[in-house]
Amino acid sequence: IKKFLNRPQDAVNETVEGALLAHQGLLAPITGAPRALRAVDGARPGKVGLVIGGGSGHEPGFFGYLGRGLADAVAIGNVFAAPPPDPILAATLAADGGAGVLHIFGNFSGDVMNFETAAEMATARGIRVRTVVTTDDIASAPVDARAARRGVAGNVFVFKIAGAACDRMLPLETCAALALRANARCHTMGIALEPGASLESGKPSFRLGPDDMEIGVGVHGERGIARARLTTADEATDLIVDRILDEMRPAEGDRVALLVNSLGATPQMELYILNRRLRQRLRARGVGVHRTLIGHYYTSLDMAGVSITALHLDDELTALLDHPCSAPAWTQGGRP
Amino acid sequence: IKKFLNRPQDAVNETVEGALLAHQGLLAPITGAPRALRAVDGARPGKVGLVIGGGSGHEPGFFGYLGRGLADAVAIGNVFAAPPPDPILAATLAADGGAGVLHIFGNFSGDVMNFETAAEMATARGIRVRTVVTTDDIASAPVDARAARRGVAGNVFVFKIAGAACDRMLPLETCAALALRANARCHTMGIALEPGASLESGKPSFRLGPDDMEIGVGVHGERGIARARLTTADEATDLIVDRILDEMRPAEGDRVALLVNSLGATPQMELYILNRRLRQRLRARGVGVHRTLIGHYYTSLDMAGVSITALHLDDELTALLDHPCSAPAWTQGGRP
Amino acid sequence: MQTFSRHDLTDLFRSLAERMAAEQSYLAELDGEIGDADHGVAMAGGFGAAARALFDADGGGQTLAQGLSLAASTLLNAVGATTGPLYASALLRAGQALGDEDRVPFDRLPGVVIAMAEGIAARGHGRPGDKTMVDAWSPAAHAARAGLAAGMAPAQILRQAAHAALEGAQATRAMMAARGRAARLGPRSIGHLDPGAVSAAALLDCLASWAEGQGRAP
Amino acid sequence: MQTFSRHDLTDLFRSLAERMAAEQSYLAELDGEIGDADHGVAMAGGFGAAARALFDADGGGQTLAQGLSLAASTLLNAVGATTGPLYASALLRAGQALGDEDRVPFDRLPGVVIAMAEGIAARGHGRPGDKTMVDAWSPAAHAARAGLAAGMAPAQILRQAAHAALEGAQATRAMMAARGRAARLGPRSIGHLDPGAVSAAALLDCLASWAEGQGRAP
Ligand SMILES: Nc1ncnc2c1ncn2[C@@H]1O[C@H](COP(=O)(O)OP(=O)(O)O)[C@@H](O)[C@H]1O
Ligand SMILES: Nc1ncnc2c1ncn2[C@@H]1O[C@H](COP(=O)(O)OP(=O)(O)O)[C@@H](O)[C@H]1O
Ligand SMILES: [Mg+2]
Ligand SMILES: [Mg+2]
Ligand SMILES: [Mg+2]
Ligand SMILES: [Mg+2]
Repeated sequence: IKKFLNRPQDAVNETVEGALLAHQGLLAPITGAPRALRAVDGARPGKVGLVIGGGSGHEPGFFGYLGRGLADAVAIGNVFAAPPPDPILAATLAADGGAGVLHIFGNFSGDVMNFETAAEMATARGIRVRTVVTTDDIASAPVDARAARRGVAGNVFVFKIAGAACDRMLPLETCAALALRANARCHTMGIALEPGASLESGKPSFRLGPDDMEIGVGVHGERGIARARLTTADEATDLIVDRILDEMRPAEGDRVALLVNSLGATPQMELYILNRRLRQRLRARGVGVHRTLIGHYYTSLDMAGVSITALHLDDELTALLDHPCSAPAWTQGGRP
Repeated sequence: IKKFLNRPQDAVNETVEGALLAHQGLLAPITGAPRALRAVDGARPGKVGLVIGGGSGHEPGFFGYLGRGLADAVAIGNVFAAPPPDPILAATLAADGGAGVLHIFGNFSGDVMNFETAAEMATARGIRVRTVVTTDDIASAPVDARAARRGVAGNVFVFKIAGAACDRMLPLETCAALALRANARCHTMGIALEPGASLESGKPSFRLGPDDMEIGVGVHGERGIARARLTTADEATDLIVDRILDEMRPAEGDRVALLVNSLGATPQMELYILNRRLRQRLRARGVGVHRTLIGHYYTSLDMAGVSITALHLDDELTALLDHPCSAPAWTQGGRP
Repeated sequence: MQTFSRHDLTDLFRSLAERMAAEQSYLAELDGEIGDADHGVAMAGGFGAAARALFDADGGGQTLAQGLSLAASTLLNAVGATTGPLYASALLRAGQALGDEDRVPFDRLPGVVIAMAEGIAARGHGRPGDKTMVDAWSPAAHAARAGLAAGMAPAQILRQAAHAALEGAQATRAMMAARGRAARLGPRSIGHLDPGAVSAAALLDCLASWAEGQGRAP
Repeated sequence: MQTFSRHDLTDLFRSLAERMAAEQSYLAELDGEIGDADHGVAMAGGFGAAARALFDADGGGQTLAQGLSLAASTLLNAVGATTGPLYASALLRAGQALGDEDRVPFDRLPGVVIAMAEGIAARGHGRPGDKTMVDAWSPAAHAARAGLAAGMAPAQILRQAAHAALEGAQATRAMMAARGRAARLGPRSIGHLDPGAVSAAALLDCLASWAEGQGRAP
């Protein structure tokens, strides 16, 4: 599989350099920490700082979610590898406004360990850190083992809710509680048509037959929970929606926010086709849709595939979702 | 090549349906014209109407550029096929605020003929129509045959300039002149690593060897002007930048706006890597960058590849570029 | 004497639509080489829609001109693209040539080929040698004029026209495109058949066969 | 009596780094099956960076504990991921085991294996049977303890540990993952080797060979 690359081992640093140049007014470097960035309009005195991060390969995740109303700093790992504690600490210091710092990241053993160490280091410097680990991927463990699940595209909504709470100058415990609530009400599932390819070898992370698709994939080229025969767009949507509705158990009249997300190579035309069916199904269940994000929000290199996330809204989450934000990957002025 | 599709012949209508649902607050249907959409915050009395359009397969083009500060209505064709006159006429009527309507579209024989007919029909109904045909693809004909060139991703900038001019209530002739100027100062070139695949056959539109890339491709899966051996990201960028600078001939201190655009399957990580080199080259030439769009703005189904557009700014174009806009694919609050 | 009726028009379009459906993937392949691979969909979709519209309106008392005008607007709205306006113009001219009657003598059919070729040239400003469908339609029209002048039988004239179109289409392989999408490829367009010329030759072949079949019918 | 010096540490890490580079694509493949295909990059990158750091600091008067602490932090910062913290903990424990001296008797080396296994288990809370690198490190530590109790020669103990690690790694094929990325696959993880256990066995094999080579050296 062909890619626009120089030396594979330089890809992450070059991506960060390119991102700083592309988003000059929004992103800034952190001195001494080449793998951490801060929002230009980020930390301010009295505001809880929001630090996000994880491996590379999810662009525009994570740096795309830095900015006013979203996160204040990011730590950036190698491709599909959690960042080490040092950049996380640097991001934490950059995000600190004296009111404590909230760490949010997906539930992967590497991220948990590295953020844990960084939080200890920050605490030793007198910064209060609270941590929210996202677990929105409903395919990655049964509902009774929710804490074991992966955190995937639902991150985008959890970041948004937390970023809005921070921007409203709410206290650390409240920001963390809101992020936790958003995570608990966030349900994501993905389907891949083709795995992405490694930067080093150019080879796909696993093999799929020409008539196969992989259900319940994560965002690191991991396999999913089952392989199935390629279906129509409507049937693929149904596979996802059935499981999401099963867990979410919305009441008639409930409202959700949707993220119809390309995992990399799937173009937007197909996302719109899936969205059509998604809405038919939700309408049939009496579920309203408050806002839809559709596009490339949280990718897995050049994987061909899609994930659908539904955030089950309540009034407070809705207000935070509608709060303005201004980041490379998400800019909005207010109500949808 | 696998895709999320139902019946291929339904793909465009289903895409439009999905888009209307995803962008409820921004897009609205036009009664009696299923292949035309209008902006919710579009036409208003005394404002010049902006109508854009073309074939499908370029999502988020074209409907992604409807909204306040951008276009007022769009006509949507089949995949890679110009829309017929009827939806163009419907879009024109929907965009009309009594001050005339501006048609902007890429230079393809089908688009020219169908828009021409629609303009005649609109004129017969007493609507003044001016037309600007975009020709930004510098690979598609020599500089002395500029009028023969294709209109590709530079459309996004031309739409933006024209949309801002319309939103500022400038008269039709002025809006058209500004769009013309933007087009004349817009330079795009594309490189493909893999062609996109037809919705009907699932087959690529042409074949590329595993070590080949195609230089100077358009946005309809057309071949380019030359085939070359796959190179590094930096060398690929140079191939494009050399030609753009050659034509643009910027003076030291000149400023540009950039669009680093995925043609479909190329993920954003690679766009950032290309952007890094692009900026190195521009810096070396003393060219400043006022604003960068980077992502999936104007695609060619699931083609793996990239296009780079540079809009050579002047003060007036800069001000119009910075004008706020609010559309599915481009939302900004003001200065970058 | 044999006639060509509004009902025959429906039948003819059914044949043309079937032929375009059969050629769809071949035309897509040709258009992939030097264009955007959609010419098969455009021709099959356009003639298919026109045939259905004619069928639905059959028995509604339409004249031939009205039928062809319906076919033109249906094809145009189903297809858009380059093909839509060009064949819409062609069919409108054909309707003018056949006029406000619901049936005409069979020997008016060669005039349809001439009218269509004129419509296409007028709408697209194309000339022979541009490597477009004009390279099939123009020799076909030439053959039709010659056949009429020589007083040949209609079906025979249409067959000559089809032959001429096929030769014209094959000659596009050596040409460098000067119009349409392929023109952007410059010299790289040489060595490939023009899809529009190939589909035109197929339409004319189908028309000739249809006319021959009518001749044999009781 | 033979010793293990700070300079030997540099030499050992050069060997480990070379071995991980040689295994990189195999480990990537294994990790592709049940993980995210980056374990090869992580191990080769991490040990490569640690080896370079040790080489650069060589001759600077570091103790073994300081050297291993440098290796730990370098590996951690080069890699992050799961491997980074686990091997950083392992190397810090190894440093504590060897202490603030710049050379120790050679027979202290088996203790390093035990210390590393403890560091990994403490950091990752993993247990044998989870289908992780613990399934290689834990039997290796067990073998090292047994060898020490039996009073075997250091190089021989390290070889036994390497054998135990290899068997442990091979046993992961039959296991269902309970920790790490592969745990999300549930039963689908059965039938595949755990990449972390395989790389651990390779590290231990490399350590044993390095020690054997030292034994043979004059
Ligand atoms: N100006 C023109 N006059 C006549 N025929 C043309 C002209 N431009 C293009 N064509 C024909 O149109 C064909 C392509 O049709 P089609 O693929 O349906 O449209 P598009 O090029 O818009 O995708 C070409 O092969 C050529 O024969
Ligand atoms: N909690 C844990 N304790 C010990 N080893 C673990 C643990 N979690 C994962 N591993 C090991 O880590 C290996 C994967 O490492 P690597 O691919 O570098 O990290 P990641 O899974 O973050 O991509 C697994 O094969 C497994 O052996
Ligand atoms: Mg990883
Ligand atoms: Mg076309
Ligand atoms: Mg075509
Ligand atoms: Mg891994």
